[in-house]
Amino acid sequence: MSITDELATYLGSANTRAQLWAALAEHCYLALLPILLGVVLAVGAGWLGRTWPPVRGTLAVAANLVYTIPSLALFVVIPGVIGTTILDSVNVVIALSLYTAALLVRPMLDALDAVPQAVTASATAMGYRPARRFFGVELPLAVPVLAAGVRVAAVSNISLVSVGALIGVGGLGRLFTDGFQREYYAPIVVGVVLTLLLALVVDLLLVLLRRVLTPWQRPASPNRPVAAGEAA
Amino acid sequence: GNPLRGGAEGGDDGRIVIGASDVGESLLLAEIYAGALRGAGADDVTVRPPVGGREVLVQALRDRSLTLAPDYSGNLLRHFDQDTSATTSAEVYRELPGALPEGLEVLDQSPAENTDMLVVRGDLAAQGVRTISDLAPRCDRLVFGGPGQWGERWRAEIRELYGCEFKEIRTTDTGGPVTVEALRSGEVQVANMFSTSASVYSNGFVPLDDDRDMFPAQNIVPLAAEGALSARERAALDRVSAALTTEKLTDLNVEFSERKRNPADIADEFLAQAGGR
Amino acid sequence: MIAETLAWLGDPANWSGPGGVPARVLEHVGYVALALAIALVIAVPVGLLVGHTGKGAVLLVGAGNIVRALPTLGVVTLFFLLLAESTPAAVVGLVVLAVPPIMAGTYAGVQAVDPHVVDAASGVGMRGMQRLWQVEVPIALPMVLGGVRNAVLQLVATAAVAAYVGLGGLGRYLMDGLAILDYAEVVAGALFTAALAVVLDLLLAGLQRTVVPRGVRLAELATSKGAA
Amino acid sequence: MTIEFRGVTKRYEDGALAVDELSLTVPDGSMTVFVGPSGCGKTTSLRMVNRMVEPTGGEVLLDGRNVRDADPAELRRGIGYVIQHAGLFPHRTVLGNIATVPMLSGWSRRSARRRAGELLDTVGLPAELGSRYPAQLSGGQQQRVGVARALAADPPVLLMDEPFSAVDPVVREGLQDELLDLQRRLGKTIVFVTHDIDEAVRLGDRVAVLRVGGRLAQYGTPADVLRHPVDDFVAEFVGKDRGYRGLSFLSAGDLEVDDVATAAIGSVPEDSDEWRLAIDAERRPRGWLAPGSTVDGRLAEVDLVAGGSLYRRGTSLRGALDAALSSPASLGVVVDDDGATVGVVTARHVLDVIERHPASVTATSGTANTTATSRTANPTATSRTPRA
Amino acid sequence: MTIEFRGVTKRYEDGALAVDELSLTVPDGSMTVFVGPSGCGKTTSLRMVNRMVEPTGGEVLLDGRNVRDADPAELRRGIGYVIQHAGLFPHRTVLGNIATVPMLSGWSRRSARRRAGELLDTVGLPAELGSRYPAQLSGGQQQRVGVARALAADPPVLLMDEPFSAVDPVVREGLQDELLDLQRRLGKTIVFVTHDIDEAVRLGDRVAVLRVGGRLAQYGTPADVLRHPVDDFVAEFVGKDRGYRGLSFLSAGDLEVDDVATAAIGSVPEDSDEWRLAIDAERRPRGWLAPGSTVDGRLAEVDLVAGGSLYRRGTSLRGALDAALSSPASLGVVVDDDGATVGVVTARHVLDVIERHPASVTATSGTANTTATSRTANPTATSRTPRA
Ligand SMILES: Nc1ncnc2c1ncn2[C@@H]1O[C@H](COP(=O)(O)OP(=O)(O)OP(=O)(O)O)[C@@H](O)[C@H]1O
Ligand SMILES: Nc1ncnc2c1ncn2[C@@H]1O[C@H](COP(=O)(O)OP(=O)(O)OP(=O)(O)O)[C@@H](O)[C@H]1O
Ligand SMILES: [Mg+2]
Ligand SMILES: [Mg+2]
Repeated sequence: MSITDELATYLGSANTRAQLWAALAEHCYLALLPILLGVVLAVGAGWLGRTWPPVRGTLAVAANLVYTIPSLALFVVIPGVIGTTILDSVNVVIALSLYTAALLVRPMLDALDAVPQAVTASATAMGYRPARRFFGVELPLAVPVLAAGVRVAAVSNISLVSVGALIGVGGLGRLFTDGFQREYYAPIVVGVVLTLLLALVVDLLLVLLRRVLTPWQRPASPNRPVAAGEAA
Repeated sequence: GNPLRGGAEGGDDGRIVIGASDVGESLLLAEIYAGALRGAGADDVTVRPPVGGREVLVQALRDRSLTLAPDYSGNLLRHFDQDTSATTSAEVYRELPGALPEGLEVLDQSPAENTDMLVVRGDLAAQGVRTISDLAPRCDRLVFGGPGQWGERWRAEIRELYGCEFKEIRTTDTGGPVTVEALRSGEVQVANMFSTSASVYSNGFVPLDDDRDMFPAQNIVPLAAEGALSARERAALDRVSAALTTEKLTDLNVEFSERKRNPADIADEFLAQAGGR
Repeated sequence: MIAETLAWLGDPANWSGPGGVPARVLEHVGYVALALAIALVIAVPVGLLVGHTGKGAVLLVGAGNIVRALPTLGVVTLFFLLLAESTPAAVVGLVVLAVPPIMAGTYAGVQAVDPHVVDAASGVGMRGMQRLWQVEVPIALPMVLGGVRNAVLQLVATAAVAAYVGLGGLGRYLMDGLAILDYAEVVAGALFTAALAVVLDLLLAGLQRTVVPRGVRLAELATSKGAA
Repeated sequence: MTIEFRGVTKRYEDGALAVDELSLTVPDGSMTVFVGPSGCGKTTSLRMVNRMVEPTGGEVLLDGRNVRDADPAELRRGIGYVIQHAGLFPHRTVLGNIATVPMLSGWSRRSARRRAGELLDTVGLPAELGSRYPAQLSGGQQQRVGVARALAADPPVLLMDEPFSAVDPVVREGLQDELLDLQRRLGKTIVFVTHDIDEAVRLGDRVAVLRVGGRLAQYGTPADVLRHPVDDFVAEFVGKDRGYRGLSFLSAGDLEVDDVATAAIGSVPEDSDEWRLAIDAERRPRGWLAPGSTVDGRLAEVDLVAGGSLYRRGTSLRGALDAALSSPASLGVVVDDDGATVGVVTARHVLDVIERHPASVTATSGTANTTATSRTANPTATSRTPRA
Repeated sequence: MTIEFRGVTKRYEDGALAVDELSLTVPDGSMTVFVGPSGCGKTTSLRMVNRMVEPTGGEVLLDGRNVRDADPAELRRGIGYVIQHAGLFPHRTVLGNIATVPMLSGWSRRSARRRAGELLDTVGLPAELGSRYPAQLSGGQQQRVGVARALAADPPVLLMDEPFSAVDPVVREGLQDELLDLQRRLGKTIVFVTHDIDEAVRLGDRVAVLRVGGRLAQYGTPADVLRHPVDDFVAEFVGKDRGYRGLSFLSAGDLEVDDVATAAIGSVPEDSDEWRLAIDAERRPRGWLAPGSTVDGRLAEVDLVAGGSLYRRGTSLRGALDAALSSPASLGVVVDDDGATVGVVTARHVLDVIERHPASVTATSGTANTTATSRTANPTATSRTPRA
């Protein structure tokens, strides 16, 4: 049977299609909520690192350590640590939030450091108190760099969620385990394609979001180009 | 909260979550149960993708993340009672309720059986190995492939009963593609597979006769969180169990793993035939 | 859980034989090393070329992102079915994982070389390849190695999926422990994986120290001090 | 508002002595410029006024009140601060930038932006720039926005740290003119930091020359510093053209203006053996007609030799001397405020005036105290540096 | 080696016209400085010499040979190139940097490094800096290494693009002196780019003033450009002190040096009602003793008024005039090369000399061609800009 026939047969079943939608929805939830939480965590870490520089080293090391723990292990160990049930999708959400935060802490700190001294100094001189300065000036200016990090994190998350299928919470990942069990290409191919599409769409949305959040980086007038601060 | 999770999972709110183990047909059985329950009027039934082995399912049923899961009577009994000597269907099913811990119950068992079996490749069978007893003298030269927990469950048993001590017990998977691949390539010479598994025959593997009854009877039996199902739902499940025979299950398995059909579709067809809805 | 884990760690049965920790660690390192080697061969030349010529950067970033989005589990299972062999399947999945960070690091490193320096290199009469090898590569090394370290971290953490297709490595503890809910085994597996990642990262950091030209380090130090 | 440094010392944690016992007073409504080589503590001194840096010794007083007793954020909202590269918020529009301090001080968004609009005008920027982002402005425009932002809450004190050093010389001169004009109109008390002695001399009512190690070398009027540097360090620092530059502070007074032979563009001039100044219909100088040169028909621009710099009547002797020196006829053209020719001056006339000027040197004994030939009131300063 | 631009035009891909029909010749062994506002095409012009930029029209000739016919890399190895910020290789030591071109040209490592060592000395750096990395050098030192690197293969031509713009004014002046000295010793053909007219005038045998749009406004000697700007753009660009600055190019010739009353430090001077110059044992001037001032005992530094700038005998009239103007006694102190007092000059004497100077204006009709009062040979240049 050719792969196209196989795909046609596979997608021909209404039950299959319904399962696909459910898996996709779950995948979105599992991948995207952690991005939000991870960003919040990273911003918190950035704030901590700014106000209390001695913790910066610790933060960076902690972030690196989190990143060394295999996702599968984290999925399984989290219930033991925080008392959720083993099949709870919260486990995956927490694990991925931690990864996202770990991925973003460095760029967050770097981005905050890259805010021109002149700008922070003039904010201080104008009578900003530290908290307001952080949220009103430093954080917005860190957005371009942070956004680049978030794009990477989002894409990685979307790919990583699949591993959750090994503990029964994996969104599109279940297509891989299913295909594997039955030596069946169709679900695997569909799973890979849907994951890629999802990543692409989310990436696009993030680019748009970034543009909305950083109007000052858009070349609005023809007379002067705007320095592009985008990392790869 | 989690929009996909709803309230308490598998709780008393009528929501039913059916689990499956990583044995291939488990998912199929779960879909059949799901169809039967829907037919019995349950309107919120979900089937979760397969997760690990029995340990995980039992844990999830006890914490009520799951409501129901298909299981095999013999192994289920051994899981809770290492020292049982029950081997026949009737013995096993009789002992089960007593062995189950608080919070779990089994419904009627089905006549359909899916036992563990040891299989070898055709070439070894051709040398006259037909039973495990035939295998025993050669064990120390053979590599065995099976699920991760196999050694723990059976190593002592097979030594005691048959005097077979494998050269190595390698972890492949639960009668799945890795096992098949390992046996096919000769990486292992003996493997643990399941009697209803279509891939045993499609690959020309030869099951060995368990001539000393090491593997107990393995009737399909729904394992449920205690009190989570209504009488009507239980009745529907009992009807399905009664309608399922070993041949039928083997056929369904072919549909599932050889013809690659959607398990929900297969379940629907089966239930329609069996008049389960 | 801690007590159980300690017990697991204390059990000599877990330290010997084909299922013992040393053997598993070796297997794990093997997958990582193989995947890393292949990824380096693919990613570094591409990153260097794009960084050097400045052409195809958009394509490279786009392709990097797509490759990054490929689910490792999907790739591994797909290749297992295609090749009917576990090791190549697992390695392909890992290579796919390691290529984007190495490629991005290499490209970014070459691309970030001070344009004045690149200009000076052309100005003193270096030809394209001389400029690449004598100037761009040495200066880009910290970022190239940064990409490699990043890749190694991910490889070590993700090589566990090899166990899913029946291979060894530390993932075995995770998969087998998970199947029977043996938390001690899972935690032990996670600990060894993390420790392995940390050790390899430290080794690479050491390598970075020795191969990155002193002048480049000094320059970095100077700018970071300036920024602080 | 008067700013007073009283024995102010700053030693950084790493032991670097950035400012050493600085004492000086910036009188209300005047501009003092801190000048000195890199690292001499100019920025540090400036920042101790708005508590961006805390002194380790001595005190800074604003109208007699120690700044240490004020809440830092409140204090800063009442002090305008302008720095190099303007330090604008790249993520806010021009109006958003200017409105920052009023908003922080609790003004409504509307009134803050109305005020910002007014200030755009004050600093000479067109209103349509208001919605641009800083990256879309030229360097000079950015600096103007920086000044507008600092002025937004109408603070009595302005601190400016090398505000114009990032723009090119021509734009810079324009910005300096505007600052002088602004200062005349608004009468702020300004402390200005630069390392460019020309800028210091041009802008300051008083100039404080600092030496590395954070010690005040001299504090006085620009004329003072140029003409009577207290020691070799200051002399060296103000540069070797200081005699000439110092002429900026000598008024032309009774400078003798001579008549000059002129020839109107478009007329038919007779031959002559003296230099004639070509003028247009508004009597503006256009160039010189050389002695003995012949003109084919009517006098046109092509017949002329380019003229020298022009001297505007009433300005300092520096311009007068340069006009004479740069003129091909050795006659410096004097123009009135409309640019119309008034006459010519010779270098000799200029020297006459210089010589008639009262010798301004009063410090005949070797004290390092600054002299009192100030443009404004006598500055209060203690320079503790002995003669080198 | 002579460099000739023949109708060279560069239009970038985006349509920007960076250089427009540039024609000029840089004679062998001389230094030409390109000067002009930002964006006027200086860098572009320079880079067309070593083919870092390819012209879109016209040709660049080196000793009559079109550079287009040379292999770019070979060509560049034969042309020293120094850029702003030095562009040093951060991963190589100072010696490694300097040895780059010899190594590329196939010298042995040993001889390349020996040569690098010599060059360290040539540019006035101590040998021990050789093993440092660029990040460990000051800005001025980096610039010197940049120059050394460009000199390494002993190229006949040097291109220098704002090489000193990143260092502070004092260091910069030192680097300029060294460059002049180097040029005297090595006799390279140098094209130098700057946007600082002072630097241009100081360094160049010839100055090419470019205007935005890449057109040559004037090409001539510094004296020419300062004293006879061809149009308002050049006049404006060279600044308003051009009359005074132009004195740099008038030699003192027969400047009359007067005697002056002196008083030795340590002696017991009598009272006097004239200014007396205080001198030390080596006759070096130390300051002035004001008329009528009384000295308690022996004359000491504390009794003196600080002196003005000093005029070194034989240098241009600029220094002489400034010395007179800056002196509290209105007497400019003249010193010899050892710094010993020779006498004094008055501003009037200086004016006398200026007036006796032959009127150097030869272009009496309004041609825009540059005049011929060059320090060296008549530069070949075509400025196509009409009088403004
Ligand atoms: N935060 C700091 N910690 C330690 N030392 C400092 C700090 N800020 C400045 N210094 C040191 O104090 C001295 C004076 O610095 P300051 O910035 O006030 O000089 P400046 O006159 O403004 O110099 P520039 O003209 O370069 O701006 C310098 O030696 C500098 O290195
Ligand atoms: N690679 C390029 N592509 C397009 N336009 C360019 C390029 N390089 C320079 N230009 C344009 O050509 C003109 C001349 O540039 P060039 O760098 O030669 O000026 P410059 O005189 O050296 O200026 P500066 O003093 O700022 O260094 C400018 O308008 C510039 O924007
Ligand atoms: Mg400063
Ligand atoms: Mg340039």
